[in-house]
Amino acid sequence: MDNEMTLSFIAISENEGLARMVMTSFIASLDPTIDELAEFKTIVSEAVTNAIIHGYEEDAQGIVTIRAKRDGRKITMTISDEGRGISDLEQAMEPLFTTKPERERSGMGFTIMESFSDHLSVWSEPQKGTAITFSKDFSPIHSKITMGER
Amino acid sequence: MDNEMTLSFIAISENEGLARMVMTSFIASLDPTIDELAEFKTIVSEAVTNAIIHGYEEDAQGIVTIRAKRDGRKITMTISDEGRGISDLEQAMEPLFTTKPERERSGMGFTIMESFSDHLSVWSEPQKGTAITFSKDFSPIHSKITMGER
Amino acid sequence: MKHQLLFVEDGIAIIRLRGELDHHATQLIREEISQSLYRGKLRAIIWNLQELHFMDSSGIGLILGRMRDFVPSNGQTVILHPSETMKKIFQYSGLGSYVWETTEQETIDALGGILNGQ
Amino acid sequence: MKHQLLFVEDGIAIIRLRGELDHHATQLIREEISQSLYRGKLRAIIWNLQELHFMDSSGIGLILGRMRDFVPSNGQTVILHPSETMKKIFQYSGLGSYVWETTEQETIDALGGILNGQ
Ligand SMILES: Nc1ncnc2c1ncn2[C@@H]1O[C@H](COP(=O)(O)OP(=O)(O)O)[C@@H](O)[C@H]1O
Ligand SMILES: Nc1ncnc2c1ncn2[C@@H]1O[C@H](COP(=O)(O)OP(=O)(O)O)[C@@H](O)[C@H]1O
Repeated sequence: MDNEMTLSFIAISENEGLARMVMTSFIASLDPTIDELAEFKTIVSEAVTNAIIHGYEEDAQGIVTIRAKRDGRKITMTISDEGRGISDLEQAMEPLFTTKPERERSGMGFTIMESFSDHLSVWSEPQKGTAITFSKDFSPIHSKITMGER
Repeated sequence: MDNEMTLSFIAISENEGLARMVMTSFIASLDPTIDELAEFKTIVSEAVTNAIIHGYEEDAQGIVTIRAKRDGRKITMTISDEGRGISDLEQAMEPLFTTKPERERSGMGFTIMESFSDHLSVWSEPQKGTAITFSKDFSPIHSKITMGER
Repeated sequence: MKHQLLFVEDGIAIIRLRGELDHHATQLIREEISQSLYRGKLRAIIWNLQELHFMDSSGIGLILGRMRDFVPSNGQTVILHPSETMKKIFQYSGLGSYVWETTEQETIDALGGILNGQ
Repeated sequence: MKHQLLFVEDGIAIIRLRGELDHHATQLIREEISQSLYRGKLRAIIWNLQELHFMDSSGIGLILGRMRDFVPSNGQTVILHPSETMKKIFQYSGLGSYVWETTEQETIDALGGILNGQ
Protein backbone atom coordinates (compact mmCIF):
# COMPACT_ATOMS: atom_id res chain seq x y z
CA MET A 1 0.00 0.00 0.00
CA ASP A 2 1.56 3.29 -1.14
CA ASN A 3 -0.83 5.82 0.32
CA GLU A 4 -4.07 5.84 2.24
CA MET A 5 -6.53 8.51 3.27
CA THR A 6 -9.99 9.08 4.67
CA LEU A 7 -12.14 12.14 4.10
CA SER A 8 -15.49 12.78 5.71
CA PHE A 9 -17.81 15.75 5.50
CA ILE A 10 -21.38 16.79 6.13
CA ALA A 11 -24.14 16.31 3.56
CA ILE A 12 -24.21 19.63 1.72
CA SER A 13 -23.90 19.88 -2.04
CA GLU A 14 -20.91 22.25 -1.82
CA ASN A 15 -18.87 19.21 -0.75
CA GLU A 16 -19.32 17.45 -4.11
CA GLY A 17 -16.61 19.75 -5.49
CA LEU A 18 -14.48 19.32 -2.37
CA ALA A 19 -14.56 15.54 -2.79
CA ARG A 20 -13.49 15.77 -6.44
CA MET A 21 -10.62 18.15 -5.59
CA VAL A 22 -9.37 15.97 -2.76
CA MET A 23 -9.43 12.82 -4.85
CA THR A 24 -7.73 14.63 -7.74
CA SER A 25 -4.89 15.60 -5.37
CA PHE A 26 -4.74 12.08 -3.98
CA ILE A 27 -4.08 10.54 -7.41
CA ALA A 28 -1.87 13.38 -8.73
CA SER A 29 1.34 11.39 -8.35
CA LEU A 30 -0.05 8.78 -10.81
CA ASP A 31 0.05 11.48 -13.48
CA PRO A 32 -3.28 10.32 -15.00
CA THR A 33 -4.30 11.13 -18.56
CA ILE A 34 -6.99 13.78 -19.02
CA ASP A 35 -9.59 11.11 -19.76
CA GLU A 36 -8.59 8.86 -16.85
CA LEU A 37 -8.83 11.81 -14.49
CA ALA A 38 -12.19 12.91 -15.90
CA GLU A 39 -13.66 9.40 -15.56
CA PHE A 40 -12.30 9.06 -12.03
CA LYS A 41 -13.73 12.43 -10.96
CA THR A 42 -17.08 11.49 -12.50
CA ILE A 43 -17.31 8.28 -10.45
CA VAL A 44 -16.45 10.20 -7.26
CA SER A 45 -19.00 12.88 -8.09
CA GLU A 46 -21.81 10.41 -8.77
CA ALA A 47 -21.23 8.42 -5.59
CA VAL A 48 -20.81 11.46 -3.34
CA THR A 49 -23.85 13.23 -4.84
CA ASN A 50 -25.96 10.12 -4.25
CA ALA A 51 -24.88 9.93 -0.60
CA ILE A 52 -25.67 13.62 -0.09
CA ILE A 53 -29.04 13.79 -1.85
CA HIS A 54 -30.44 10.26 -1.67
CA GLY A 55 -28.76 9.08 1.53
CA TYR A 56 -29.35 12.25 3.56
CA GLU A 57 -31.62 14.61 1.59
CA GLU A 58 -28.89 17.27 1.95
CA ASP A 59 -29.62 17.59 5.66
CA ALA A 60 -26.20 19.17 6.48
CA GLN A 61 -25.87 16.66 9.32
CA GLY A 62 -25.28 13.19 7.93
CA ILE A 63 -21.64 12.27 7.37
CA VAL A 64 -20.32 11.06 4.02
CA THR A 65 -17.03 9.16 4.21
CA ILE A 66 -14.50 8.43 1.49
CA ARG A 67 -11.74 5.93 2.14
CA ALA A 68 -9.07 5.62 -0.52
CA LYS A 69 -5.95 3.55 -1.06
CA ARG A 70 -3.28 3.65 -3.70
CA ASP A 71 -1.38 0.43 -4.51
CA GLY A 72 0.95 0.94 -7.44
CA ARG A 73 -1.26 2.30 -10.20
CA LYS A 74 -4.54 0.99 -8.76
CA ILE A 75 -6.87 3.20 -6.72
CA THR A 76 -9.49 1.56 -4.52
CA MET A 77 -12.16 3.69 -2.87
CA THR A 78 -15.23 3.29 -0.72
CA ILE A 79 -17.82 6.05 -0.50
CA SER A 80 -20.25 5.42 2.34
CA ASP A 81 -23.14 7.02 4.16
CA GLU A 82 -25.34 6.02 7.09
CA GLY A 83 -28.46 7.32 5.45
CA ARG A 84 -31.74 5.89 4.21
CA GLY A 85 -30.25 3.01 2.21
CA ILE A 86 -31.67 1.29 -0.87
CA SER A 87 -34.41 -1.34 -0.64
CA ASP A 88 -34.35 -2.65 -4.21
CA LEU A 89 -30.73 -2.48 -5.33
CA GLU A 90 -31.28 -4.23 -8.67
CA GLN A 91 -33.89 -1.68 -9.69
CA ALA A 92 -31.76 1.23 -8.39
CA MET A 93 -28.89 0.16 -10.63
CA GLU A 94 -30.95 0.09 -13.81
CA PRO A 95 -30.14 2.84 -16.31
CA LEU A 96 -32.60 5.75 -16.10
CA PHE A 97 -34.17 4.58 -12.83
CA THR A 98 -34.40 7.38 -10.27
CA THR A 99 -36.52 8.10 -7.20
CA LYS A 100 -36.02 11.84 -7.69
CA PRO A 101 -37.33 12.67 -11.18
CA GLU A 102 -38.81 15.91 -9.77
CA ARG A 103 -35.28 17.05 -8.91
CA GLU A 104 -34.25 16.25 -12.50
CA ARG A 105 -32.02 13.35 -11.54
CA SER A 106 -31.37 11.30 -14.65
CA GLY A 107 -31.01 7.86 -13.08
CA MET A 108 -27.67 7.41 -14.85
CA GLY A 109 -25.38 7.55 -11.80
CA PHE A 110 -24.92 3.81 -11.26
CA THR A 111 -24.53 3.14 -14.99
CA ILE A 112 -21.78 5.75 -15.25
CA MET A 113 -19.99 4.50 -12.12
CA GLU A 114 -20.02 0.96 -13.48
CA SER A 115 -18.82 2.00 -16.92
CA PHE A 116 -15.95 4.19 -15.70
CA SER A 117 -14.58 1.86 -13.01
CA ASP A 118 -12.78 -1.47 -13.39
CA HIS A 119 -14.67 -3.03 -10.53
CA LEU A 120 -17.68 -1.82 -8.56
CA SER A 121 -19.61 -3.32 -5.68
CA VAL A 122 -22.48 -1.89 -3.68
CA TRP A 123 -23.65 -2.66 -0.18
CA SER A 124 -26.87 -1.16 1.11
CA GLU A 125 -29.39 -1.78 3.82
CA PRO A 126 -32.55 0.29 4.36
CA GLN A 127 -32.18 2.74 7.29
CA LYS A 128 -28.56 1.65 7.74
CA GLY A 129 -26.80 3.21 4.79
CA THR A 130 -24.99 2.59 1.54
CA ALA A 131 -21.37 1.89 0.64
CA ILE A 132 -20.00 1.86 -2.92
CA THR A 133 -16.55 0.36 -3.43
CA PHE A 134 -14.78 0.71 -6.74
CA SER A 135 -11.32 0.35 -8.15
CA LYS A 136 -9.68 1.88 -11.16
CA ASP A 137 -6.35 0.97 -12.75
CA PHE A 138 -4.35 3.80 -14.26
CA SER A 139 -2.32 3.11 -17.38
CA PRO A 140 1.48 2.94 -17.01
CA ILE A 141 3.19 6.29 -17.51
CA HIS A 142 5.47 5.00 -20.29
CA SER A 143 2.49 3.98 -22.41
CA LYS A 144 1.28 7.57 -22.55
CA ILE A 145 2.06 10.07 -25.24
CA THR A 146 3.70 12.97 -23.47
CA MET A 147 4.28 16.35 -24.99
CA GLY A 148 6.88 18.88 -23.91
CA GLU A 149 8.64 18.68 -20.57
CA ARG A 150 7.16 16.59 -17.79
CA MET B 1 -21.65 25.74 11.70
CA ASP B 2 -21.55 26.06 7.91
CA ASN B 3 -19.34 23.18 6.91
CA GLU B 4 -17.31 20.50 8.61
CA MET B 5 -14.81 17.92 7.42
CA THR B 6 -12.21 15.46 8.63
CA LEU B 7 -9.21 14.26 6.65
CA SER B 8 -6.77 11.62 7.78
CA PHE B 9 -3.79 10.09 6.03
CA ILE B 10 -0.65 8.08 6.68
CA ALA B 11 2.63 9.74 7.67
CA ILE B 12 4.43 10.21 4.36
CA SER B 13 5.74 13.55 3.22
CA GLU B 14 3.78 13.44 -0.06
CA ASN B 15 0.69 14.14 2.05
CA GLU B 16 1.88 17.62 3.08
CA GLY B 17 0.81 18.85 -0.35
CA LEU B 18 -2.44 16.84 -0.17
CA ALA B 19 -3.31 18.52 3.14
CA ARG B 20 -2.70 22.00 1.72
CA MET B 21 -4.80 21.25 -1.36
CA VAL B 22 -7.69 19.86 0.67
CA MET B 23 -7.73 22.82 3.04
CA THR B 24 -7.49 25.25 0.13
CA SER B 25 -10.61 23.64 -1.36
CA PHE B 26 -12.36 23.68 2.00
CA ILE B 27 -12.00 27.46 2.36
CA ALA B 28 -12.52 28.31 -1.33
CA SER B 29 -16.04 29.62 -0.78
CA LEU B 30 -14.63 32.30 1.59
CA ASP B 31 -12.83 33.76 -1.42
CA PRO B 32 -9.69 34.53 0.64
CA THR B 33 -7.12 37.11 -0.44
CA ILE B 34 -3.82 35.80 -1.80
CA ASP B 35 -2.07 36.61 1.48
CA GLU B 36 -4.78 35.09 3.69
CA LEU B 37 -4.65 31.91 1.66
CA ALA B 38 -0.83 31.78 1.75
CA GLU B 39 -0.75 32.25 5.53
CA PHE B 40 -3.46 29.63 6.03
CA LYS B 41 -1.66 27.10 3.83
CA THR B 42 1.59 27.79 5.70
CA ILE B 43 0.01 27.01 9.08
CA VAL B 44 -1.46 23.76 7.70
CA SER B 45 1.88 22.82 6.16
CA GLU B 46 3.87 23.45 9.37
CA ALA B 47 1.49 21.48 11.57
CA VAL B 48 1.12 18.55 9.17
CA THR B 49 4.86 18.35 8.51
CA ASN B 50 5.53 18.28 12.26
CA ALA B 51 3.07 15.43 12.77
CA ILE B 52 4.64 13.45 9.91
CA ILE B 53 8.32 13.95 10.74
CA HIS B 54 8.40 14.61 14.49
CA GLY B 55 5.31 12.65 15.55
CA TYR B 56 5.92 9.60 13.38
CA GLU B 57 9.40 9.86 11.78
CA GLU B 58 7.67 9.42 8.39
CA ASP B 59 6.91 5.79 9.19
CA ALA B 60 4.09 5.54 6.59
CA GLN B 61 1.90 3.96 9.29
CA GLY B 62 0.93 6.59 11.83
CA ILE B 63 -2.26 8.49 11.06
CA VAL B 64 -2.42 12.29 10.90
CA THR B 65 -5.91 13.75 11.29
CA ILE B 66 -7.21 17.19 10.34
CA ARG B 67 -10.61 18.30 11.61
CA ALA B 68 -11.92 21.55 10.23
CA LYS B 69 -15.02 23.69 10.70
CA ARG B 70 -16.24 26.79 8.96
CA ASP B 71 -18.52 29.19 10.90
CA GLY B 72 -19.20 32.31 8.88
CA ARG B 73 -15.77 33.63 7.98
CA LYS B 74 -13.91 31.82 10.76
CA ILE B 75 -12.05 28.57 10.17
CA THR B 76 -11.16 26.39 13.15
CA MET B 77 -8.88 23.39 12.68
CA THR B 78 -7.21 20.71 14.74
CA ILE B 79 -4.23 18.78 13.39
CA SER B 80 -3.46 15.76 15.52
CA ASP B 81 -1.23 12.72 15.66
CA GLU B 82 -0.83 9.80 18.06
CA GLY B 83 2.94 9.89 17.82
CA ARG B 84 5.87 10.51 20.17
CA GLY B 85 4.52 13.73 21.71
CA ILE B 86 6.48 16.65 23.14
CA SER B 87 7.97 16.52 26.65
CA ASP B 88 8.97 20.19 27.02
CA LEU B 89 6.36 22.20 25.16
CA GLU B 90 7.65 25.61 26.24
CA GLN B 91 11.08 24.87 24.81
CA ALA B 92 9.59 23.33 21.63
CA MET B 93 7.68 26.55 20.94
CA GLU B 94 10.73 28.81 21.18
CA PRO B 95 11.86 30.30 17.86
CA LEU B 96 14.76 28.36 16.31
CA PHE B 97 14.44 25.40 18.69
CA THR B 98 14.46 22.09 16.84
CA THR B 99 15.26 18.48 17.72
CA LYS B 100 16.14 17.76 14.08
CA PRO B 101 18.92 20.19 13.13
CA GLU B 102 20.60 17.38 11.13
CA ARG B 103 17.52 17.27 8.89
CA GLU B 104 17.85 21.05 8.43
CA ARG B 105 14.68 21.85 10.29
CA SER B 106 14.77 25.53 11.21
CA GLY B 107 12.81 25.45 14.45
CA MET B 108 10.48 28.15 13.10
CA GLY B 109 7.32 26.05 12.73
CA PHE B 110 5.58 27.02 15.96
CA THR B 111 6.56 30.70 15.61
CA ILE B 112 5.06 30.83 12.11
CA MET B 113 1.89 29.00 13.16
CA GLU B 114 1.40 31.45 16.04
CA SER B 115 2.06 34.51 13.89
CA PHE B 116 -0.26 33.51 11.05
CA SER B 117 -3.23 32.33 13.14
CA ASP B 118 -5.61 34.35 15.28
CA HIS B 119 -5.62 31.80 18.05
CA LEU B 120 -3.44 28.73 18.60
CA SER B 121 -3.37 26.12 21.33
CA VAL B 122 -1.27 22.99 21.64
CA TRP B 123 -1.92 19.80 23.57
CA SER B 124 0.80 17.18 23.78
CA GLU B 125 1.69 14.21 25.95
CA PRO B 126 4.82 12.08 25.51
CA GLN B 127 4.06 8.75 23.79
CA LYS B 128 0.40 9.81 23.39
CA GLY B 129 0.56 12.40 20.67
CA THR B 130 0.12 16.05 19.80
CA ALA B 131 -2.85 18.18 18.76
CA ILE B 132 -2.62 21.74 17.47
CA THR B 133 -5.84 23.75 17.31
CA PHE B 134 -5.94 27.10 15.57
CA SER B 135 -8.46 29.50 14.21
CA LYS B 136 -8.21 32.13 11.53
CA ASP B 137 -10.72 34.84 10.65
CA PHE B 138 -11.00 35.80 7.02
CA SER B 139 -11.70 39.41 6.14
CA PRO B 140 -15.18 40.29 4.84
CA ILE B 141 -15.47 40.11 1.07
CA HIS B 142 -16.69 43.72 0.74
CA SER B 143 -13.53 45.05 2.42
CA LYS B 144 -11.36 43.58 -0.28
CA ILE B 145 -10.20 45.38 -3.36
CA THR B 146 -11.46 43.34 -6.27
CA MET B 147 -10.31 43.71 -9.81
CA GLY B 148 -12.17 42.59 -12.90
CA GLU B 149 -15.10 40.21 -12.77
CA ARG B 150 -15.55 38.06 -9.70
CA MET C 1 -19.97 27.64 -12.60
CA LYS C 2 -20.86 30.40 -14.98
CA HIS C 3 -22.85 30.31 -18.15
CA GLN C 4 -23.85 32.55 -20.97
CA LEU C 5 -27.15 32.45 -22.78
CA LEU C 6 -27.85 34.10 -26.12
CA PHE C 7 -30.69 34.07 -28.56
CA VAL C 8 -30.47 33.77 -32.29
CA GLU C 9 -33.24 35.12 -34.50
CA ASP C 10 -35.87 32.53 -35.31
CA GLY C 11 -35.97 30.95 -31.87
CA ILE C 12 -32.59 29.38 -31.40
CA ALA C 13 -31.02 29.62 -27.91
CA ILE C 14 -27.32 29.06 -27.31
CA ILE C 15 -26.20 28.10 -23.80
CA ARG C 16 -22.46 28.23 -23.23
CA LEU C 17 -21.60 26.37 -20.01
CA ARG C 18 -18.39 27.02 -18.13
CA GLY C 19 -16.50 25.52 -15.19
CA GLU C 20 -17.87 22.42 -13.47
CA LEU C 21 -21.41 21.17 -13.90
CA ASP C 22 -22.38 18.93 -11.00
CA HIS C 23 -25.51 18.60 -8.85
CA HIS C 24 -24.48 21.67 -6.82
CA ALA C 25 -24.02 23.79 -9.94
CA THR C 26 -27.26 22.65 -11.60
CA GLN C 27 -29.13 23.76 -8.45
CA LEU C 28 -27.59 27.21 -8.86
CA ILE C 29 -28.19 27.71 -12.59
CA ARG C 30 -31.30 25.70 -13.48
CA GLU C 31 -33.74 28.43 -12.44
CA GLU C 32 -31.81 31.15 -14.19
CA ILE C 33 -31.59 29.20 -17.44
CA SER C 34 -35.27 28.26 -17.32
CA GLN C 35 -36.36 31.85 -16.67
CA SER C 36 -34.25 33.16 -19.53
CA LEU C 37 -35.59 30.56 -21.92
CA TYR C 38 -39.16 31.71 -21.25
CA ARG C 39 -38.31 34.92 -23.08
CA GLY C 40 -38.31 33.40 -26.53
CA LYS C 41 -40.40 31.03 -28.59
CA LEU C 42 -37.84 28.32 -29.10
CA ARG C 43 -37.32 25.85 -31.88
CA ALA C 44 -33.82 24.78 -30.89
CA ILE C 45 -31.35 24.83 -27.98
CA ILE C 46 -27.62 24.60 -28.63
CA TRP C 47 -25.53 23.53 -25.63
CA ASN C 48 -21.93 24.60 -26.18
CA LEU C 49 -19.65 22.71 -23.74
CA GLN C 50 -16.34 24.00 -25.08
CA GLU C 51 -15.45 25.72 -21.80
CA LEU C 52 -17.03 23.14 -19.50
CA HIS C 53 -14.28 21.38 -17.55
CA PHE C 54 -16.37 18.77 -15.79
CA MET C 55 -19.85 17.27 -16.07
CA ASP C 56 -21.52 14.34 -14.32
CA SER C 57 -25.02 12.89 -14.75
CA SER C 58 -26.51 16.10 -13.31
CA GLY C 59 -25.79 17.61 -16.73
CA ILE C 60 -27.95 14.93 -18.34
CA GLY C 61 -30.80 15.90 -16.04
CA LEU C 62 -30.37 19.58 -16.90
CA ILE C 63 -30.37 19.02 -20.67
CA LEU C 64 -33.25 16.51 -20.63
CA GLY C 65 -35.28 18.88 -18.43
CA ARG C 66 -34.84 21.80 -20.80
CA MET C 67 -35.69 19.59 -23.82
CA ARG C 68 -38.93 18.59 -22.16
CA ASP C 69 -39.87 22.13 -21.11
CA PHE C 70 -38.80 24.21 -24.09
CA VAL C 71 -38.15 22.29 -27.26
CA PRO C 72 -41.33 21.56 -29.25
CA SER C 73 -41.66 18.09 -30.71
CA ASN C 74 -40.34 19.15 -34.08
CA GLY C 75 -37.52 21.22 -32.49
CA GLN C 76 -33.87 20.43 -32.03
CA THR C 77 -31.37 19.95 -29.22
CA VAL C 78 -27.72 20.17 -30.25
CA ILE C 79 -24.72 19.44 -28.01
CA LEU C 80 -21.36 20.88 -29.13
CA HIS C 81 -17.77 20.27 -28.02
CA PRO C 82 -18.21 17.71 -25.24
CA SER C 83 -14.98 16.19 -23.90
CA GLU C 84 -14.31 12.50 -24.61
CA THR C 85 -15.63 11.57 -21.16
CA MET C 86 -18.76 13.71 -21.56
CA LYS C 87 -19.35 12.11 -24.97
CA LYS C 88 -19.43 8.70 -23.28
CA ILE C 89 -21.87 9.99 -20.67
CA PHE C 90 -24.18 11.26 -23.44
CA GLN C 91 -23.92 7.92 -25.24
CA TYR C 92 -24.82 5.87 -22.15
CA SER C 93 -27.78 8.21 -21.53
CA GLY C 94 -29.17 7.92 -25.06
CA LEU C 95 -28.22 11.50 -25.97
CA GLY C 96 -25.35 10.48 -28.27
CA SER C 97 -27.26 11.45 -31.40
CA TYR C 98 -27.63 15.05 -30.17
CA VAL C 99 -23.86 15.57 -30.21
CA TRP C 100 -22.85 17.36 -33.41
CA GLU C 101 -19.21 17.36 -34.50
CA THR C 102 -19.22 20.93 -35.69
CA THR C 103 -19.02 24.56 -34.59
CA GLU C 104 -21.60 26.93 -33.17
CA GLN C 105 -21.73 28.98 -36.38
CA GLU C 106 -22.15 25.95 -38.62
CA THR C 107 -24.89 24.66 -36.36
CA ILE C 108 -26.74 27.97 -36.58
CA ASP C 109 -26.34 27.95 -40.36
CA ALA C 110 -27.60 24.37 -40.55
CA LEU C 111 -30.62 25.31 -38.41
CA GLY C 112 -31.19 28.34 -40.63
CA GLY C 113 -30.83 31.06 -38.00
CA ILE C 114 -28.91 34.33 -37.78
CA LEU C 115 -26.85 35.04 -34.65
CA ASN C 116 -27.81 38.42 -33.15
CA GLY C 117 -25.21 41.10 -32.61
CA GLN C 118 -22.13 39.02 -33.24
CA MET D 1 8.92 21.44 -7.51
CA LYS D 2 11.44 22.34 -10.13
CA HIS D 3 14.42 24.58 -9.90
CA GLN D 4 17.11 26.00 -12.11
CA LEU D 5 20.67 26.69 -11.05
CA LEU D 6 23.10 28.85 -12.96
CA PHE D 7 26.55 30.20 -12.28
CA VAL D 8 27.76 33.70 -12.89
CA GLU D 9 31.45 34.36 -13.47
CA ASP D 10 33.30 35.20 -10.27
CA GLY D 11 31.55 32.68 -8.08
CA ILE D 12 27.94 33.79 -7.94
CA ALA D 13 25.26 31.08 -8.04
CA ILE D 14 21.65 31.84 -8.93
CA ILE D 15 18.98 29.39 -7.78
CA ARG D 16 15.54 29.93 -9.30
CA LEU D 17 12.96 27.98 -7.30
CA ARG D 18 9.61 27.01 -8.79
CA GLY D 19 6.34 25.51 -7.59
CA GLU D 20 5.90 24.64 -3.92
CA LEU D 21 8.79 24.40 -1.45
CA ASP D 22 7.78 22.31 1.55
CA HIS D 23 9.51 19.58 3.55
CA HIS D 24 8.71 17.01 0.84
CA ALA D 25 10.21 19.19 -1.90
CA THR D 26 13.36 20.08 0.07
CA GLN D 27 14.01 16.36 0.50
CA LEU D 28 13.86 15.98 -3.26
CA ILE D 29 16.04 18.94 -4.26
CA ARG D 30 18.51 19.51 -1.40
CA GLU D 31 21.03 16.92 -2.60
CA GLU D 32 20.86 18.09 -6.19
CA ILE D 33 21.41 21.73 -5.25
CA SER D 34 24.27 20.87 -2.89
CA GLN D 35 26.00 18.73 -5.51
CA SER D 36 25.72 21.43 -8.14
CA LEU D 37 27.07 24.08 -5.79
CA TYR D 38 30.23 22.03 -5.24
CA ARG D 39 31.18 22.79 -8.84
CA GLY D 40 32.11 26.39 -8.18
CA LYS D 41 34.05 28.41 -5.65
CA LEU D 42 31.25 30.57 -4.39
CA ARG D 43 31.19 34.03 -2.99
CA ALA D 44 27.45 34.58 -3.26
CA ILE D 45 24.15 32.71 -3.67
CA ILE D 46 21.11 34.46 -5.12
CA TRP D 47 17.78 32.79 -4.38
CA ASN D 48 15.21 33.97 -6.91
CA LEU D 49 11.69 33.14 -5.62
CA GLN D 50 9.75 34.87 -8.40
CA GLU D 51 8.16 31.62 -9.59
CA LEU D 52 7.84 30.00 -6.18
CA HIS D 53 4.15 29.67 -5.32
CA PHE D 54 4.47 28.41 -1.76
CA MET D 55 7.15 28.14 0.91
CA ASP D 56 7.01 27.12 4.56
CA SER D 57 9.79 26.96 7.19
CA SER D 58 11.44 24.12 5.25
CA GLY D 59 12.65 26.84 2.87
CA ILE D 60 14.38 28.58 5.79
CA GLY D 61 16.22 25.35 6.58
CA LEU D 62 17.26 24.94 2.94
CA ILE D 63 18.64 28.49 2.64
CA LEU D 64 20.37 28.48 6.03
CA GLY D 65 21.92 25.11 5.23
CA ARG D 66 23.39 26.32 1.93
CA MET D 67 24.68 29.52 3.59
CA ARG D 68 26.51 27.42 6.17
CA ASP D 69 27.94 24.98 3.60
CA PHE D 70 28.85 27.22 0.68
CA VAL D 71 28.99 30.89 1.47
CA PRO D 72 32.32 31.97 2.99
CA SER D 73 32.19 34.39 5.90
CA ASN D 74 32.72 37.41 3.69
CA GLY D 75 30.26 36.11 1.08
CA GLN D 76 26.65 37.06 0.38
CA THR D 77 23.22 35.50 0.40
CA VAL D 78 20.53 37.41 -1.49
CA ILE D 79 16.84 36.56 -1.59
CA LEU D 80 14.81 38.04 -4.46
CA HIS D 81 11.08 38.35 -5.13
CA PRO D 82 9.56 36.64 -2.08
CA SER D 83 5.76 36.93 -1.76
CA GLU D 84 4.39 39.03 1.11
CA THR D 85 3.87 35.90 3.20
CA MET D 86 7.37 34.58 2.48
CA LYS D 87 8.77 38.00 3.44
CA LYS D 88 7.14 37.65 6.85
CA ILE D 89 8.61 34.16 7.24
CA PHE D 90 12.09 35.50 6.45
CA GLN D 91 11.61 38.33 8.94
CA TYR D 92 10.51 36.02 11.78
CA SER D 93 13.52 33.80 11.04
CA GLY D 94 16.07 36.63 11.10
CA LEU D 95 16.67 36.47 7.35
CA GLY D 96 14.84 39.72 6.60
CA SER D 97 18.04 41.60 5.83
CA TYR D 98 18.92 39.15 3.03
CA VAL D 99 15.83 40.12 1.04
CA TRP D 100 16.78 42.66 -1.64
CA GLU D 101 14.06 44.69 -3.32
CA THR D 102 15.60 44.52 -6.75
CA THR D 103 16.07 42.34 -9.85
CA GLU D 104 18.44 39.48 -10.61
CA GLN D 105 20.45 41.59 -13.06
CA GLU D 106 20.82 44.50 -10.66
CA THR D 107 21.92 42.13 -7.92
CA ILE D 108 24.60 40.63 -10.17
CA ASP D 109 25.76 44.13 -11.11
CA ALA D 110 25.86 45.15 -7.46
CA LEU D 111 27.89 42.04 -6.60
CA GLY D 112 30.18 42.78 -9.56
CA GLY D 113 29.57 39.62 -11.58
CA ILE D 114 28.75 38.82 -15.20
CA LEU D 115 25.95 36.39 -15.98
CA ASN D 116 27.19 33.59 -18.25
CA GLY D 117 25.56 32.93 -21.59
CA GLN D 118 22.51 35.11 -21.17
N1 LIG E 1 -26.39 6.61 -1.28
C1 LIG E 1 -27.68 6.32 -1.56
N2 LIG E 1 -28.59 6.29 -0.57
C2 LIG E 1 -29.89 6.01 -0.84
N3 LIG E 1 -30.37 5.77 -2.07
C3 LIG E 1 -29.51 5.79 -3.11
C4 LIG E 1 -28.13 6.06 -2.91
N4 LIG E 1 -27.51 6.00 -4.11
C5 LIG E 1 -28.46 5.70 -5.01
N5 LIG E 1 -29.68 5.57 -4.43
C6 LIG E 1 -30.96 5.22 -5.09
O1 LIG E 1 -30.65 4.67 -6.37
C7 LIG E 1 -31.33 5.43 -7.40
C8 LIG E 1 -30.51 5.42 -8.67
O2 LIG E 1 -29.28 6.09 -8.47
P1 LIG E 1 -28.49 6.70 -9.72
O3 LIG E 1 -28.35 5.64 -10.78
O4 LIG E 1 -27.23 7.30 -9.23
O5 LIG E 1 -29.44 7.82 -10.31
P2 LIG E 1 -29.89 9.26 -9.74
O6 LIG E 1 -28.90 9.74 -8.72
O7 LIG E 1 -29.88 10.12 -10.96
O8 LIG E 1 -31.25 9.08 -9.15
C9 LIG E 1 -31.53 6.79 -6.79
O9 LIG E 1 -32.58 7.50 -7.42
C10 LIG E 1 -31.84 6.44 -5.34
O10 LIG E 1 -33.16 6.05 -5.16
N1 LIG F 1 3.65 16.75 16.22
C1 LIG F 1 4.81 16.71 16.93
N2 LIG F 1 5.20 15.57 17.56
C2 LIG F 1 6.36 15.52 18.27
N3 LIG F 1 7.20 16.58 18.41
C3 LIG F 1 6.86 17.74 17.82
C4 LIG F 1 5.66 17.88 17.06
N4 LIG F 1 5.60 19.16 16.60
C5 LIG F 1 6.70 19.78 17.05
N5 LIG F 1 7.47 18.94 17.79
C6 LIG F 1 8.74 19.27 18.47
O1 LIG F 1 8.84 20.68 18.56
C7 LIG F 1 10.04 21.14 17.93
C8 LIG F 1 9.85 22.52 17.33
O2 LIG F 1 8.90 22.47 16.30
P1 LIG F 1 8.90 23.59 15.17
O3 LIG F 1 8.90 24.94 15.82
O4 LIG F 1 7.79 23.31 14.24
O5 LIG F 1 10.30 23.43 14.43
P2 LIG F 1 10.89 22.31 13.46
O6 LIG F 1 9.75 21.52 12.86
O7 LIG F 1 11.63 23.08 12.43
O8 LIG F 1 11.78 21.44 14.30
C9 LIG F 1 10.38 20.07 16.93
O9 LIG F 1 11.76 20.06 16.59
C10 LIG F 1 9.94 18.81 17.68
O10 LIG F 1 10.93 18.39 18.61
